[in-house]
Amino acid sequence: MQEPSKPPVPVLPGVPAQRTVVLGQRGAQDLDSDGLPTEPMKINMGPSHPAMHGTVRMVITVDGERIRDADIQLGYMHRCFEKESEYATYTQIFPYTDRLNYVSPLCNNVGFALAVEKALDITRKIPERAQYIRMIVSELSRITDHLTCLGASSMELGAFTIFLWMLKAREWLFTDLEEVTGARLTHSYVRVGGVVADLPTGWIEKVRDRLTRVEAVIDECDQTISGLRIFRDRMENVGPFTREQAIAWGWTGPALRSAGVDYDVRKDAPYLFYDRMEFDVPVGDRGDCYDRFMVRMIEMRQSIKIVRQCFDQMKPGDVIVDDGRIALPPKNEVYNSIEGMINHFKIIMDGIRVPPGETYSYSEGGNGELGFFIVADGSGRPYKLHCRAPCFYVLQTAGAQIKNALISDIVPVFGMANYIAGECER
Amino acid sequence: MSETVKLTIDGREIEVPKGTNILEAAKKLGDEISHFCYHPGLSIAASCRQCLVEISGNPKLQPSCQMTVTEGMKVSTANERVITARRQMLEFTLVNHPVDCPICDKAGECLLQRHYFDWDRKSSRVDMDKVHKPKKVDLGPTIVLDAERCILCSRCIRACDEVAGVHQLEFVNRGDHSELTTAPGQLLDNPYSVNTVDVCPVGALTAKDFRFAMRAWELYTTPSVCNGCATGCNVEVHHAAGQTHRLVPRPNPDVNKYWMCDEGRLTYKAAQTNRLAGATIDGLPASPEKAIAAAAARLQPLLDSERGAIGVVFSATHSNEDNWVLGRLAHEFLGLQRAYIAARAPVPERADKILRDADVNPNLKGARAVAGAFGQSGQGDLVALAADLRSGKLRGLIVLGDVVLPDDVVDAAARLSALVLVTTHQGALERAAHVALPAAAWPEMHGTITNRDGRVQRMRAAYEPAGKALPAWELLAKLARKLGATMEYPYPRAIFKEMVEKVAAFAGAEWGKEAQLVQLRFANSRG
Amino acid sequence: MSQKILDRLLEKFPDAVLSTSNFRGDEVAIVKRERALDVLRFLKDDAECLLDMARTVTAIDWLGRDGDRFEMVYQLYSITRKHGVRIKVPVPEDDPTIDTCTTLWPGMNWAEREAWDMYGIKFRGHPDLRRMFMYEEFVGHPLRKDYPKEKRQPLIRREGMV
Amino acid sequence: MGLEFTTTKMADAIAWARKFSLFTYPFVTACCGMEYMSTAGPKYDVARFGAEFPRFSPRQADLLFIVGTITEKMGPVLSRIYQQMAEPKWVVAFGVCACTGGFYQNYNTMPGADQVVPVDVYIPGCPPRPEQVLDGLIMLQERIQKHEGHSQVRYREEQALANKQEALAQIRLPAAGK
Repeated sequence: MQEPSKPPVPVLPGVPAQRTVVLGQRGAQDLDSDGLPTEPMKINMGPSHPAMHGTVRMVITVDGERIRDADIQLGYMHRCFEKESEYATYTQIFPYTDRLNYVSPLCNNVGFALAVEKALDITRKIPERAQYIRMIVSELSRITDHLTCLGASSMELGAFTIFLWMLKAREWLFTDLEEVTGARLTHSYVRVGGVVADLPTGWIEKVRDRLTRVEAVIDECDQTISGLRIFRDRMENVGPFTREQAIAWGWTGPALRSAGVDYDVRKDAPYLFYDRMEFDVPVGDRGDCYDRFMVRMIEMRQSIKIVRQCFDQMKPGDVIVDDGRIALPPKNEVYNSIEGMINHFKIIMDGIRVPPGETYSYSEGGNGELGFFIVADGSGRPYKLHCRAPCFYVLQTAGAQIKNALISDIVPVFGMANYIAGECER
Repeated sequence: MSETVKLTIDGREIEVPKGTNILEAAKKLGDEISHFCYHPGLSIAASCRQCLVEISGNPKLQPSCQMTVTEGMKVSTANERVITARRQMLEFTLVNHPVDCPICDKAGECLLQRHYFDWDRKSSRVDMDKVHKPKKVDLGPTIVLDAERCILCSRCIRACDEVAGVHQLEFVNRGDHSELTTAPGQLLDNPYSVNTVDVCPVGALTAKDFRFAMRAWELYTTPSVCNGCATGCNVEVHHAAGQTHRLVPRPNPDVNKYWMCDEGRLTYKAAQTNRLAGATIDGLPASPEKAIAAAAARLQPLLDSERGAIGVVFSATHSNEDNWVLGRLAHEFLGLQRAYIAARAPVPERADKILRDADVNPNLKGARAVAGAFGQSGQGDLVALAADLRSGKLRGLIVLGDVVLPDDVVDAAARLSALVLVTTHQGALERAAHVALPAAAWPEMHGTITNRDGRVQRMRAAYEPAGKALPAWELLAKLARKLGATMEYPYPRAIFKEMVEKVAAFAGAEWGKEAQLVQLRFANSRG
Repeated sequence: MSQKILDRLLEKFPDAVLSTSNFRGDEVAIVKRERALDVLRFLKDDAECLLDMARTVTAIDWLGRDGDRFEMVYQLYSITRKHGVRIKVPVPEDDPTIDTCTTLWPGMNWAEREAWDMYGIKFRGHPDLRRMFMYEEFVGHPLRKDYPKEKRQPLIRREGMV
Repeated sequence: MGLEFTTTKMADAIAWARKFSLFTYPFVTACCGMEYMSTAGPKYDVARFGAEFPRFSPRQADLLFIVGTITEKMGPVLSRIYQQMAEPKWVVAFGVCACTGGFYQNYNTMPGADQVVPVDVYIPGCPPRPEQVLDGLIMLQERIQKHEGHSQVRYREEQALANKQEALAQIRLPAAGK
């Protein structure tokens, strides 16, 4: 079988089509002078360090301004997601998935729901509207993820304005998502078999209008920073990775696409209704930090495109599967009849019984392929639940990327790896 | 049981012994037929009509618990007709059942909940008031009845008749006003009364000890053995947060069938009250390492001068492993000669033909076997120990287990030049001891005990030992190392293997599999 | 979809493959520990399979089950061919060692370190097999089924907080 | 009396000044960091309460915001950072994980940051809404004004002890009979 053909990357305002070395840029080699004899020195960065967003610790060996060796140490944020999951019902695990990649919680919710539904073999039975809603919220969530990632890393590079602008847009989306889910950040909105509740009335129109304003913010930021010389000096040719390296090291998501591989789960193994959507998968050609930045920038626009298509396509209907073993009965039955009470009780206390078997299900999270490997033993909780965290694999190459680079390069490399402690260390 | 019968259940052929009923035969095939009144340990009532199945050639549906299999019988347990019947029976059962699950002790392990969820899941069609009955009937010292929840399966009545052998429960009235009750002025007070709670498929009968104390689904279960007497009933320890909340019998056809006595159910209380939490030197708290060093220092001079005057006390309340390590320490390494076996005095009046035994030590036979393996007759009991203490024959003593002695004997023991105690509980002797080391109680340790029939049964650790306690074998091994002996056991199984090879009485004993810690809500076996 | 991978395996390694199955569209092959590395190398290099990306490597602890206690799970995928397979390798409790697969997929470096940290499975030939998440003072392997969920091993506490 | 009057009033004035010029050190570990961003961000502007200036070195900060889960591995780091801060200092536990461990009760998460450092104000929520955070901040300011911050209390006690010893030293009589 051959690869499905992808449309070319759209050229955007503010982004020069071909990259030229900006005049006046000082190559890193200019900083090494023979006049200053240096000796290797071990420096400990983190686990709580301004240049590290998140709690990663690096023991770097520097020779003058150059990093000769870097040892990245994790575990300061290991919250034992997998152990907790072995002691919780499938429904109780959703809150934990919220806190995996807490910048795009709904992507995790959806990913986990899909995994359990695959194990239950009810993927086909999910109501259409529920699937559309899942796509909408996870795409919105993806936008908040990228806004935070780009905003925070711009701030770390000194562009505080971009941070404030993008945070403003993120606040809008939080407010909208809050109207749907009831929570600003940790939503726990998706359930096995559907979603908790339907979209509130008038929400779609509001969000349509909101999206145009978000788009404006994105354009604004794009035009402000993408061509900015200082910014490009910091990002271009920093931490480059080739296509082969990226694949071998298990990269996925924006990082992998920046290295020129057009692997996107939404295209290559379409789940929900992504096969009905028309959107582009941006790819970079150098795999440096600037490419990763731009890929995310473009992805946000593509996500907005997807959300709009969902709005156009979706029709009224149920939002959760009609199955007494999975969906809770209506509340008045629960409170007034023993039948409803027992039904509710069994689902809540014993959990949704998943037949024995092992399944691996994956979806496109904010950082790339988010996979859940479920070992079910027929009871209401997973016997084992393993989470394939995308940035876990992207981060482990950070050491190699900053080798022989300058200390200042750590910041963009880590910013673009988008290290999310909760997801990476689970 | 030689001759067998062939039949087909849902198209699958199976061969079972003659006289088996269809329900059991189906269970062998792995598909469960829902039932309320049937219990494998009790006689057949066939009153709940929940287990109806279709037998080809038989116009009416038949209760599978009552029908014994016949040659060439064709049974279908889950066709449309059968399931409809099941649903109808369930609907009738639920008509007058109160909406109690949130406050019901059985919730989470309730057969009614389970069968409704597995088979029915239809909403109620009844819109009139339910029939109300007394909610809190005090049936006796151990049991409270909620008559509304009762589904009239009569399991409890049969349990009293057939297990305890006394007829104390009966139904009165008829129709939806039928009620479970005792005879006027009578109480449900037989020594096996709490078994009625186990067999009750719903929350009608609740044990006063467990009532409203803990939610069933939050408990974790660990298979173990009751330490109440020499019978060694197999039990499940139900515990949460390092505390036992109840013991329930674990079916074992050779020992306790499906039952255990009320007294045995309460043995967990003793195991978690008045415990010795930390090591003491001369009554003052100390770190385990210091205490063990002090014990060795106390014993060393005696070992050098008058080895013959040191005695060891094996324990009939500790596991075979603990006794074995003590034996090796005392006889193999220190070459001591005086051995005693501490056992609680028998209680003849509690003995009966059912389960309860006069000997209230869980492991007397095991302790004797171990002592015997080291050439100790094992006849030196507490009386001999008391005599030797009084007469001053003994100068030093290593005691395993919490031993209860008369006051004057304790005073005599206090005058010894070395009294080292490895015990689970506080007590007079513990206060008199020079060094007392805290040992893990039976729900906290892996090990084996030997019951009255010489059956070696496995106990499993349910949770971490209380306070700073350690398994006794570990403490004794550390003490042995302090005294220069080489004794290394990575885990109790190593001791067991060694012991099984050396001790004839334990030949062929099995250690058994490690059990996973499962919360009851996820253990599909119950409810 | 990727049944042909299993077929290739069966014809190439009839002795090494213990069993193959397909559950909910996931193709699984259980492979002998001795030949595991050969099988994986074949799957990576073979022109028809070309499983160039390893998604994740993890272990399962089957405490109390008959047979080997642990099981390594390799989730493989081919970016170019768009198909995947799961390889499972039983690992006994008394000798929990297995050849590292970092020689084939360097990206599995941390994943194997995690498996070592969480399950105590040693990887022969791993570049640096340190604990991934837990601290060096930590005793035991927390994701094993016999490790209590709330058994903490504090490094530091305020006075009066023990 | 007059002296006391002026000193107490002086102390109040200093407390007033302190409570509106808090230099925060955000010890951000987890999800709550997102809400911390929002709190510091344009919509809920924490600058309105005089705590807008995050210092990324504990030595320049006097308010430690423990934002997110504290793990056993992180414990020593946290206590060290606390020790590096200059007196007087205040600690806020931001989010239920920092308060009690929240719904992470397992082998690596610490049941509350107060296992390692003293905490003045607990802000529950998973994560707390920015409004909640601002409320907590105001609470802290009130405590500061009332001299109830843990380091303020500690300082007072030390002073009292020192004065007492001083007094004792003065009334001690010369040893007689020698």
